[in-house]
Amino acid sequence: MNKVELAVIGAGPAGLAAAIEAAQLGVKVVVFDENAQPGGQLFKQIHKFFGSREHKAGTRGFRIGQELLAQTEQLGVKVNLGSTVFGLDKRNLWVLKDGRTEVFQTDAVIVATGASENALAFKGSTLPGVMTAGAAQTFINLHRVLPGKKVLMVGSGNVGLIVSYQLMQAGAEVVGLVEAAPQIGGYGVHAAKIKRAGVPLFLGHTITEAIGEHQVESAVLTKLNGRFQPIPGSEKTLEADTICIAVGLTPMMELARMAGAEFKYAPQMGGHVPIINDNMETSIAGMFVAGDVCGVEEASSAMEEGRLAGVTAAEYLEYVDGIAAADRKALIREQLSAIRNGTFGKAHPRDEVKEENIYGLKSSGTPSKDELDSCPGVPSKERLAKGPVAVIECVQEIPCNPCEQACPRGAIKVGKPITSLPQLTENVCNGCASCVTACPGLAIVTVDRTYDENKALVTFPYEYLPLPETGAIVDAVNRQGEKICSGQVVKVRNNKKADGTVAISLAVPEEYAMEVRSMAKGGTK
Amino acid sequence: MNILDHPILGKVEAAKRKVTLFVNGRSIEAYEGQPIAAALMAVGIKSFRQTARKQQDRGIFCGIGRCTDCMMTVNGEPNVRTCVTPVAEGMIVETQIGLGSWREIPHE
Amino acid sequence: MTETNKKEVIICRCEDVSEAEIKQAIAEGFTTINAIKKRLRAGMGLCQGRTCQKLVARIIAQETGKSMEEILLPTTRPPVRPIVMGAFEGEDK
Amino acid sequence: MRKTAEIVVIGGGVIGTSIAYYLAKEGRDVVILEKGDLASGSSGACDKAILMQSKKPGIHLELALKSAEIYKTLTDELEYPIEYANDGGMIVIETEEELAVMKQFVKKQREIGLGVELLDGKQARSIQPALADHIIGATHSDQDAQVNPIHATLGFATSAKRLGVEIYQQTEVTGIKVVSGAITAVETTRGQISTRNVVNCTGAYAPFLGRMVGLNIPIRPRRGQIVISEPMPKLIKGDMLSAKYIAAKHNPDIVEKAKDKATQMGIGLSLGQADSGNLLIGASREFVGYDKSTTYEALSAIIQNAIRIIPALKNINMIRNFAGLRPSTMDGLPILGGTELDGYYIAAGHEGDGIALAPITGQFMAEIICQGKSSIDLSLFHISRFDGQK
Repeated sequence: MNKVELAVIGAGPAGLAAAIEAAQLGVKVVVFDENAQPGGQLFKQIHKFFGSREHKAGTRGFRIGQELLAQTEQLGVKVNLGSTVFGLDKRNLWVLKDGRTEVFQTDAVIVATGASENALAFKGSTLPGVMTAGAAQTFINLHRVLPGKKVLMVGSGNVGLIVSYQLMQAGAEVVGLVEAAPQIGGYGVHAAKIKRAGVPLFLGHTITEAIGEHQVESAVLTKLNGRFQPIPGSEKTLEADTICIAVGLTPMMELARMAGAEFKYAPQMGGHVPIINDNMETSIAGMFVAGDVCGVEEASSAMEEGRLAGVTAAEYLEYVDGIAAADRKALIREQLSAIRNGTFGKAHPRDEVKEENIYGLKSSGTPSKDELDSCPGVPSKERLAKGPVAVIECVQEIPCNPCEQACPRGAIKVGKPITSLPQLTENVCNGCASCVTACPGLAIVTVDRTYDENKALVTFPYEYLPLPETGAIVDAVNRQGEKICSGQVVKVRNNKKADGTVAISLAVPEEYAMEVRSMAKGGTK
Repeated sequence: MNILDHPILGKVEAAKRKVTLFVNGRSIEAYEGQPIAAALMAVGIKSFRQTARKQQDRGIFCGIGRCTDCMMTVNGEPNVRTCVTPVAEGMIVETQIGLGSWREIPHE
Repeated sequence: MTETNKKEVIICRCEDVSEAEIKQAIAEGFTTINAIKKRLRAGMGLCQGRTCQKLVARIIAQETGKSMEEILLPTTRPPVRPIVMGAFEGEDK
Repeated sequence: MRKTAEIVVIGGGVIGTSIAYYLAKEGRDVVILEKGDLASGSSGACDKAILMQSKKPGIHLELALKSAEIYKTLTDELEYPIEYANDGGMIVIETEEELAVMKQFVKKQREIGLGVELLDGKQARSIQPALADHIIGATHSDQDAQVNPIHATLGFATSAKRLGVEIYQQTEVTGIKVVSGAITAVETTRGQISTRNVVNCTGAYAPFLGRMVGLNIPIRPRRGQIVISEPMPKLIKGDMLSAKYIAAKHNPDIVEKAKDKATQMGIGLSLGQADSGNLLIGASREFVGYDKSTTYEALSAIIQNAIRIIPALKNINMIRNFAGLRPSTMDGLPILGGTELDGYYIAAGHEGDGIALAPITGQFMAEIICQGKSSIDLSLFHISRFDGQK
């Protein structure tokens, strides 16, 4: 029989953060993960995370994974990969490792098993070519294979939006994004990215059929009425060879449940979740949980929950006294609540949709004129007329502030709470474009209306291949992804610090200065 | 299709070793370490098995070894989850029809 | 694959169980996840219901008027993944 | 829910549904009460064998043979696919000691006319090619058969329903009312049903239902853990048991005096393959109260024991396991018939033979309830045999 002081099940963001926190306090930690690579979902996440700069915001998910791993290594945490915990009997782990089963007896255990994707059933939904969005993401970003050329995405939550974008980065065409609700489920800035790439959004629609003999050839979309019932006669067919399903996640709670932890049903958290106190403690002594397994959220909050569970476990194992632990936990809780102030915290059930709140960015993926006019990051006409300046089109409250630190002149302020919209001090900003590549939401451009007699220079972030050559004439596109004019590439800045986010400066006719926000992928439509 | 270059992840290492596997008799190349499912996806093979009850095609669904929809017969062994099983040189991969079949009843 | 099959909505991907079959079973009085599993094998296949369980629960809720909360989960047992039996060899008995 | 019923059958397992079916065939007005789902107790957590060979020669085997006859035509009778097959059964022998015991066993069985033959290792492997080389022999009987226990239960239930039986699931019995020596009603979590007759078919839970009327029913739960494999092409023909299992079943002493854990847990092979392709690999025989959890120790022992006999299993996946509580009596025989309380009947305590004996139990219990006695004398199975015992 093997003995372990603290076992952490799952080497994702929550599990690794928990292991690091506990190990820092002196606990001997062993992490188990069934995958050959650690990091959980982090290694599929190639976009930059939101959050605060201190907490790795603006860093790509897989790099956060690498950092967490390096930390565990430094702290002497043993990470057992390819180790499937297939049973949990109280605090005893049944593990399959290297083709052998073993039992590990533990003093404490943190279950951080994450969540799994929901399925969706419709006619033809079992046809090859229909897969979960996570599967597509795994194949493009981990295995480096494209599942198809023409992809239809079902679901507009963050997963659907992010994977759509990543599919395009990998070289696929996204032929549409379908959402049953009348509004976009995920962050507006993610929607804005795919909108600028010209992806049609089908809000208030559902997929009713996948058609194909042995694999998907096309998909039928149907409009929904106010009661989410399909409207007969509204069907339209889209050509697609791949259909991705991104309709939410369910906590992977089997291990915690079979161990005997008490559960409750919480639809806003994705289903059945273990009942916990605010220290991440379950009903079983010495068993803690963290991350999506106790309610589906985001990687940033999963890491904070992991830290909280790590401290609590260390306290349980008497490595830290109650007072010191309480201080530490208070700090983490503060972080956690800051993150949760955003649109997607556990405090904000996602199923509350109020008709009057659906407008602008949420309803179309494009900020409305009103939203832009009242946005504190958008400079005045007067300032725009004076020369280069940042245009921060951040209109949705997101727990995110890397733009604040990115500005060398201190012209951008987010402050507290971290969900506040960034405020531009327009006379301090000189339009240097440092913020353009720092914004994880790709929501900042700089505009120089004084560039030329009748040309303006628009500098925007760009994350596709191939990159344009300087001097090339390309199709300039607006926020809807429509070609509105031609532009000449003046500058292509591929700064290492920006980690793949390239700043492209395009000279366009002056009258389009406030319309052009990107260029057609590959140069021309 | 393999993604040889990527705006964020960069180019696939040129030195990456390749292996050959046989899919229903056809030989295909794959990168070492790639799951079988990825190798098949790269050459456009999507239908991996036929269900026992209704003879329907199935392929990759969850991609992480959970749903078991992508199972095939590999080296004569049925029910292999191809999305989590890495390729190996000379591997014989076959479409699984229903529960599959033994070449002969395995003895030892 | 026949034309009728194609038009079916499959819920349990492992065992090929359709939405219509599940609705029929519910009408016959099989109104829990476990009962439907026993009657139709939905959720009894290789993945052990990990893909379809929530879909089945939703159909039960819809057909019986119960809330999702009232629909009991079946017992959770190891293994959470298929475990090759040879892995148990060499243990102390 | 109904307000009255002539007969209330408590328990929706294979025994309860069978009795309800045969009672309904006699035109009786029957209600089944089940606290969970149909076949959610031991009937849904057992193997699929209808074995004759494992029964002790005598009235036990006699009942089993009659039951087996009924099974042959039951699919048609119930108009329900119960996955019946007559693929034979085998008891594998690993040691000379076991061989000696099995020779005696076979001799007795043949004397009463059971078609059993003793095979050597080679002959055994020609029937079951997956058998390990060290198997020195096996007994084999063409009379052994298989059925899907869940579908047998659902088949009885469906046919009973067709004949007017009402089935209430998720309905737990909370009390049985007795007024001046006669049953008047059954109380449940969903209300009360007036009735004069109750049939206790609650398996391992029968003592609780006995206590409600002051009856001591000497049945203990014996946990049997079973491993389910992934579905696969045909690997195992019919049923398979190990002689070790038979020894443990008929010689409780072996288990009680054993030093090694596997024997203490009563590990002995029972193996069969369902129509779906899954293998059902058993089993343990443990007295641990009403604990239905599965344990690493037992699963590991069951699997290793099975691999020793069928080496190919080492490359096959376990996808699930479960434990059933076999209703066990001191003499290994079920309790069938009436009781000192007028109108209170018991059909429980079949331990591992519930599936095999379900049809005949249903038929005879219906006879006892409707006519006061069965066509063959079942007094050996009457609860009174335990009178005076602790």
